[in-house]
Amino acid sequence: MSEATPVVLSMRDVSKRFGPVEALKSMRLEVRPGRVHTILGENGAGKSTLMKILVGVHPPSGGEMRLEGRPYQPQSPRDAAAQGIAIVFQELSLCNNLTVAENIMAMHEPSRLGFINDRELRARAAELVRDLGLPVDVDAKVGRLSIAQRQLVEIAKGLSRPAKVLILDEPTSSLSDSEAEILFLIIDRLKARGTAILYISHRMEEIMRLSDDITVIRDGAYVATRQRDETSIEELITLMVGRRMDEIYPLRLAPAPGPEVAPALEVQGLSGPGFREISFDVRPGEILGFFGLIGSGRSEVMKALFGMGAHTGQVLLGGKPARIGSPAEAIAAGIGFVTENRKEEGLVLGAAVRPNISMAALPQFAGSAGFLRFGRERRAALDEVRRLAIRTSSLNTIAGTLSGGNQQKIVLAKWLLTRPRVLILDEPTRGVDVGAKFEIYRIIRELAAEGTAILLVSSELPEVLGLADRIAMMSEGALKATLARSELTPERVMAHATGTHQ
Amino acid sequence: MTQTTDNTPRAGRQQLVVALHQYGGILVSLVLLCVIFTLLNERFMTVANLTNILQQVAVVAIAAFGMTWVILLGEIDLSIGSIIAVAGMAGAQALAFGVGFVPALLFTLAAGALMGLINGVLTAKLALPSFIVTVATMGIYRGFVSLPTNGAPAMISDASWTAIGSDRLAGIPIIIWIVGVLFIFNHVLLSRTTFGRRTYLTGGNREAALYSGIKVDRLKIAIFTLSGVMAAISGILLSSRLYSAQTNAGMSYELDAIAAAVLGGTSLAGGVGTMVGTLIGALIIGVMNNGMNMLSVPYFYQLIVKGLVILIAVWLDVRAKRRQG
Amino acid sequence: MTQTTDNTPRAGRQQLVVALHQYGGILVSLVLLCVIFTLLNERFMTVANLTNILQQVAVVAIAAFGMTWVILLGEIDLSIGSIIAVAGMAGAQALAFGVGFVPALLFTLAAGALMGLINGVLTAKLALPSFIVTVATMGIYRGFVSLPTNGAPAMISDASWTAIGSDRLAGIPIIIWIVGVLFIFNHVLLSRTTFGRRTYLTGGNREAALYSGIKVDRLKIAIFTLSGVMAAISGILLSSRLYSAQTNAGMSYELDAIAAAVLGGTSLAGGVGTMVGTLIGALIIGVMNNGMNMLSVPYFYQLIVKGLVILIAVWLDVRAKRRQG
Amino acid sequence: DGIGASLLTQQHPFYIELADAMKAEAKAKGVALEVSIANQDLNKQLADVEDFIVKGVDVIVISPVDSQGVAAAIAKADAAGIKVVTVDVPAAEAKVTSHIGTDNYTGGVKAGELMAEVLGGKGKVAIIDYPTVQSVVARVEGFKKALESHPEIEIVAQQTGITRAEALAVSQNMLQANPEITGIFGFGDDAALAAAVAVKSAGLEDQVKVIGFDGMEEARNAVDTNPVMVGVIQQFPQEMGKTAIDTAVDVIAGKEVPAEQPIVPGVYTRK
Ligand SMILES: Nc1ncnc2c1ncn2[C@@H]1O[C@H](COP(=O)(O)OP(=O)(O)OP(=O)(O)O)[C@@H](O)[C@H]1O
Ligand SMILES: Nc1ncnc2c1ncn2[C@@H]1O[C@H](COP(=O)(O)OP(=O)(O)OP(=O)(O)O)[C@@H](O)[C@H]1O
Ligand SMILES: [Mg+2]
Ligand SMILES: [Mg+2]
Repeated sequence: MSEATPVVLSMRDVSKRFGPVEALKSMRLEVRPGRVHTILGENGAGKSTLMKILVGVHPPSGGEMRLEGRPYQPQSPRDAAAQGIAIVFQELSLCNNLTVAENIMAMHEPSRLGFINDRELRARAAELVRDLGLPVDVDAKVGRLSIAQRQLVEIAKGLSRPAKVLILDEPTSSLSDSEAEILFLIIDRLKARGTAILYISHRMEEIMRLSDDITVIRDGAYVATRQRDETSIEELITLMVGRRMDEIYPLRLAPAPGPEVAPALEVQGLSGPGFREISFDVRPGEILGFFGLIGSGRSEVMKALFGMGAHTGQVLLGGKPARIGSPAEAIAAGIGFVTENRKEEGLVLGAAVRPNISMAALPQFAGSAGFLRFGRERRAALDEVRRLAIRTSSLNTIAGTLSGGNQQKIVLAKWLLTRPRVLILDEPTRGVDVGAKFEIYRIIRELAAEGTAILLVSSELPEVLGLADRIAMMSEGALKATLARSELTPERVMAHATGTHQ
Repeated sequence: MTQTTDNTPRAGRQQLVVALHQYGGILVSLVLLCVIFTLLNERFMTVANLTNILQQVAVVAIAAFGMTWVILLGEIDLSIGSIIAVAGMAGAQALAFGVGFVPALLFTLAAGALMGLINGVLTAKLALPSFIVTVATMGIYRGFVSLPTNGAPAMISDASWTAIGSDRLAGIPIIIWIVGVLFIFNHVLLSRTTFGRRTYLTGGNREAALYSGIKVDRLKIAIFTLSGVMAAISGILLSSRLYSAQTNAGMSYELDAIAAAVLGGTSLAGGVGTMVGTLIGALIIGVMNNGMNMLSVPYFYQLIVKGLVILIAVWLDVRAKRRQG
Repeated sequence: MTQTTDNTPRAGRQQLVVALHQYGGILVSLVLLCVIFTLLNERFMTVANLTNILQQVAVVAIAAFGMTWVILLGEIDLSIGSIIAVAGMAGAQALAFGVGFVPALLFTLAAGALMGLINGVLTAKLALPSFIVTVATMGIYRGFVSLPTNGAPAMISDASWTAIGSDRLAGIPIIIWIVGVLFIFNHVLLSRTTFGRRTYLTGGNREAALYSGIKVDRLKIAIFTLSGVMAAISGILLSSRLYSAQTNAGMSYELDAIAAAVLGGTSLAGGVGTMVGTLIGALIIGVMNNGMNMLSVPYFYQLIVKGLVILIAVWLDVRAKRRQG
Repeated sequence: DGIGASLLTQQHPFYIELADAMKAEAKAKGVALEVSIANQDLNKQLADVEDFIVKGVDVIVISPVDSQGVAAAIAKADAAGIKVVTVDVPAAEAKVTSHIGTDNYTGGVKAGELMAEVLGGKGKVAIIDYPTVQSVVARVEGFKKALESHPEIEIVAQQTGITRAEALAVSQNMLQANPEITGIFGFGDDAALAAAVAVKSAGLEDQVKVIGFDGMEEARNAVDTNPVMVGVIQQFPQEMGKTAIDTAVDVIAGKEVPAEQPIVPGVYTRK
């Protein structure tokens, strides 16, 4: 341990209850300047709760916190910021109705007597964005940015004020590798300046690369703190899930279908807003990966396939031309779509787990005269909860109170119930912990083995490499190449994605 | 961490507990009001008066059932007061035309459905906020109601029509039968069918519902149409009770209907609410109006008390729900 | 992917283009209405009549400024019609009591602020939906207004008070000066200050605003208070124009105010809207009322036309915005 | 040019008959008439009058939304040099060229006397009122005044029932609270007709007598056919409308007109 460096922020015996839920118990932590301290834990372990306590969103139920040796009791995020603790939240907290600049400078707008100096505001925001090297226009309305761009704006907002401690709660979950690189450069600069960084991520490679110290928590309780140099991914995973995990990417259960198998889905010359002339096919039991940088148009293509966007071109399902003008038609044609933004497009956060799981497959549970068959629905939902190991106290729990990873599994469960022939997965493991990730990969494998054709959109290169039989490379709305398994190496894939391949 | 449990189908007693949890706050208000009025006036707690209250509350309650659907979807329908008036006038005109009772009834319901449909289509297909659509149609329908008679009321002398509002069936006023049947209809439709489920889901998150294959536009149109039909039934009852169609009938009833739904725990953000709650909410409003009349509370004080009771009841309810976490 | 560009401050012509983009849809409606009325009646486009329209629109426009703030926050204030009435009565009573013009004015403004404050505190501190809070206070305030005179109107004979509504300053009616000043005040406060920015932030994403350290509750209370003050000013103008405080003054003006704001592009979901838009929206309503009177359109047809124009104008506006992407 | 008329409402038979009579008389006299409806909103009435002034009518006929508040509209017309004639409700604070209207107070007294007569000088009476309308307040005052000389008649309830639906609920509730009520006075036809329905549904037809005010066709028919409706104070909107237009025409012609032209209400009972 680097006892030499002083502790800037510490907490001892901190606990937090939400009604009956004990989100944190006897948590402890010591954060040092100039070091990246990662908090590692499964979904729902209490990481975000911990961070929210640190910035005054929630008051702790017990325990004490110290900042530079003095007792620290933040009353609000603003109070925390004033004391030098800044945060980039896990759930995006931007105002879609305002511009990037206005969001970044929110609550510390340059002003005199309450009058905002707009020119100054834009200049400062633009300078910050340029300084950080972020590819966003400060005058753009946030509502029109892609998720990844919003994540970058969120980071810029967190960095817009000098901080002693910067908290980053899963900042890379919506970023692809090249954007993540931008963030890592920023982190290195901050470290050099002596800023302490509290970091949360589920990506093990990234954690091992970035961290100095790693604290593992499980079920809201402190487990251990390790220095990066003294530990290994295997040890960390064992500490985190309480058992050993040797393999992250499960092996194929059945061999990939050969070219003799007729495609389940064929797309020919699909064009629409944000993409053009996309042609590919996918066979039953095959996993076709889609890789590209953020904004390369993958999500737009998938939405179009699902009937959620204007498009031209031909789509063949099982060899027959299909006209898909709405999600209802897409579902009827056997397509499922795990969308990338679970909060907005995936879940009804205010509804319970059961209706969320059954919502895409409702016709299955309709009896005569439209009456719901509750027993059937409950059994089906329960099966999915068990199969995906979703951590929820009951089927009647409100979906919005579950941790991010478990919410993601519910979205997956919802689509599994429709028994799709073609399943589109758009960033299916965003924000999911390694254990859950493994389970999701295992399910993807199972589905493939059962003959489902799978389109896997992911910005995580290891994920695509680990799962896909072939990879379609997208860049600026065009399909650059489709590589077969034998051609897949990280270097070749990145070269195609960034357009440096000739 | 907690284990996934599967609740077994709820037994009778357990259901009571659930109901108390869900409606505790609002039931307290209703019971309290009844107790106060009973203490202050011995004639309040009589069968005659309770029948009275139910009859008086019928018009608003039925409109509130329709409003509950609309609010569950996260929308609002301010035109129902005008639809109530148009329905009465449509019935009166059809009867005056001599088409007979049943055709007049069907014509009136069709008129209600059409007006609701227009609201729904404008909201869904033009993607306009329902608040503004129904503010506009509120004026338009109110204008239409006055065209046949140039603003004057239209007398209704058809015996079957007026019987709805004044006769009894098996000792119970027909109007109460109608409220009962419509309550059960709406309650079952909402809580037991896929249509109801779709309404909750769409109200909870429109985008997610759309991605899950729910035809959101169609659902919206269906629900505004349903609301129009409920308002038309309200209008039939009202005109039947008054033996005439008034051109200013139902004015500002939309606010009473909304108040009933919200008192009953329906969230204006959509996705949360029940018909049971709305019925209780409507009863609170009815009991309050009746009780204060019985006590000869002057009109202006009635306005004040009514506002205060709504505030307190909603507050009690919100607080009770928050306690349960 | 878009590049980081640093736009130079926008020049005058560019601003015009921006304004046309932003208000194109609604301006088209306003201009169209004016053209139609001018063609149909040669007296419409006269200075006298335009002054007339501005005076008539003043009461609703000022209330709509306040309403715009509330809606921007994602809330609603249905009580402003009642506040308008209470303000007039408060002024009349204070004047009758002999306190003099300026104290009566201050008393009236304070009464408006208090009523808005109550709305704000109930909404923010009890965490109740503002729709239901202000439906309740709408009734409560309407009840209060009748207490001093038992429902009768109160005459106002104070010369300064009545001068507000009828005299001119530098050739322009005082009432128009007041609308102008209040428009500039609200516009600048909304678009140039941190207070306005906080309103946009909170209306856009309440959670995010909270996380950014905005004291959302306090802001909400401040804005409802502001809305109450605007309504009180409306009430002063109205009572001054009428030489009296009517107990049923301002009835359903809240709907006109909301319609003005929404016509002007304010989103009922919060976070989007401007004072310029609201002013244009109020003008549309005023021009429509005046124009139809000038053409002697019968009352019921006026209701229908007004509803249709609101629908068409909002639709044009929404469509224009969608075109721009 | 011509006459501009601003009427209180268009949702009440009395005002519809008034408007119809005015239109018919204007047609007969060959004078232009424009009618606007204030919809019980004084501000709208003021705006309507302002619009008349801009249009340049010769004379304005107003049935005021409120007797005091109408002063502003009259002042505006005055300032523009346009003469004003009021119908139905008088203007309290402003001088007008002529007023044509029912004497509501006297009508109320007549209603009270009729009530005392049908009750045989003793009983319990309820009133349905509309306290924000001055003409109604005058009726109720007159009604109470007449009953003062009958000490054995007691007023046991007075409630507000503005629309027919409200009046029905209010009557039911008053009858529920005071089953010994023997007479109900409704401030208008709507209130009285609603009270009659309530009496019937409470099964008190033999006990309760209802008296109304306005005397439009529906109420007169009810008096003829329904024993519960014992009488109605009758106003004469046709005569009022005709007189108003005649007066306005005289004003345009520059003739002298009487400042007060009272239309005495009648008492309509079963023949
Ligand atoms: N506001 C809340 N009300 C009730 N329970 C909550 C609330 N916030 C969090 N929880 C619960 O607290 C626990 C910890 O949640 P938290 O969001 O801190 O997990 P996490 O470690 O950040 O998970 P993830 O990796 O999925 O983001 C979970 O069981 C969650 O359901
Ligand atoms: N309506 C629109 N107007 C302008 N640009 C749009 C619109 N919709 C999408 N875009 C842009 O099109 C690009 C493609 O976005 P898309 O979400 O499909 O990319 P992606 O490859 O899936 O990346 P991500 O990782 O962000 O999901 C993005 O830059 C997005 O901002
Ligand atoms: Mg988290
Ligand atoms: Mg994407």
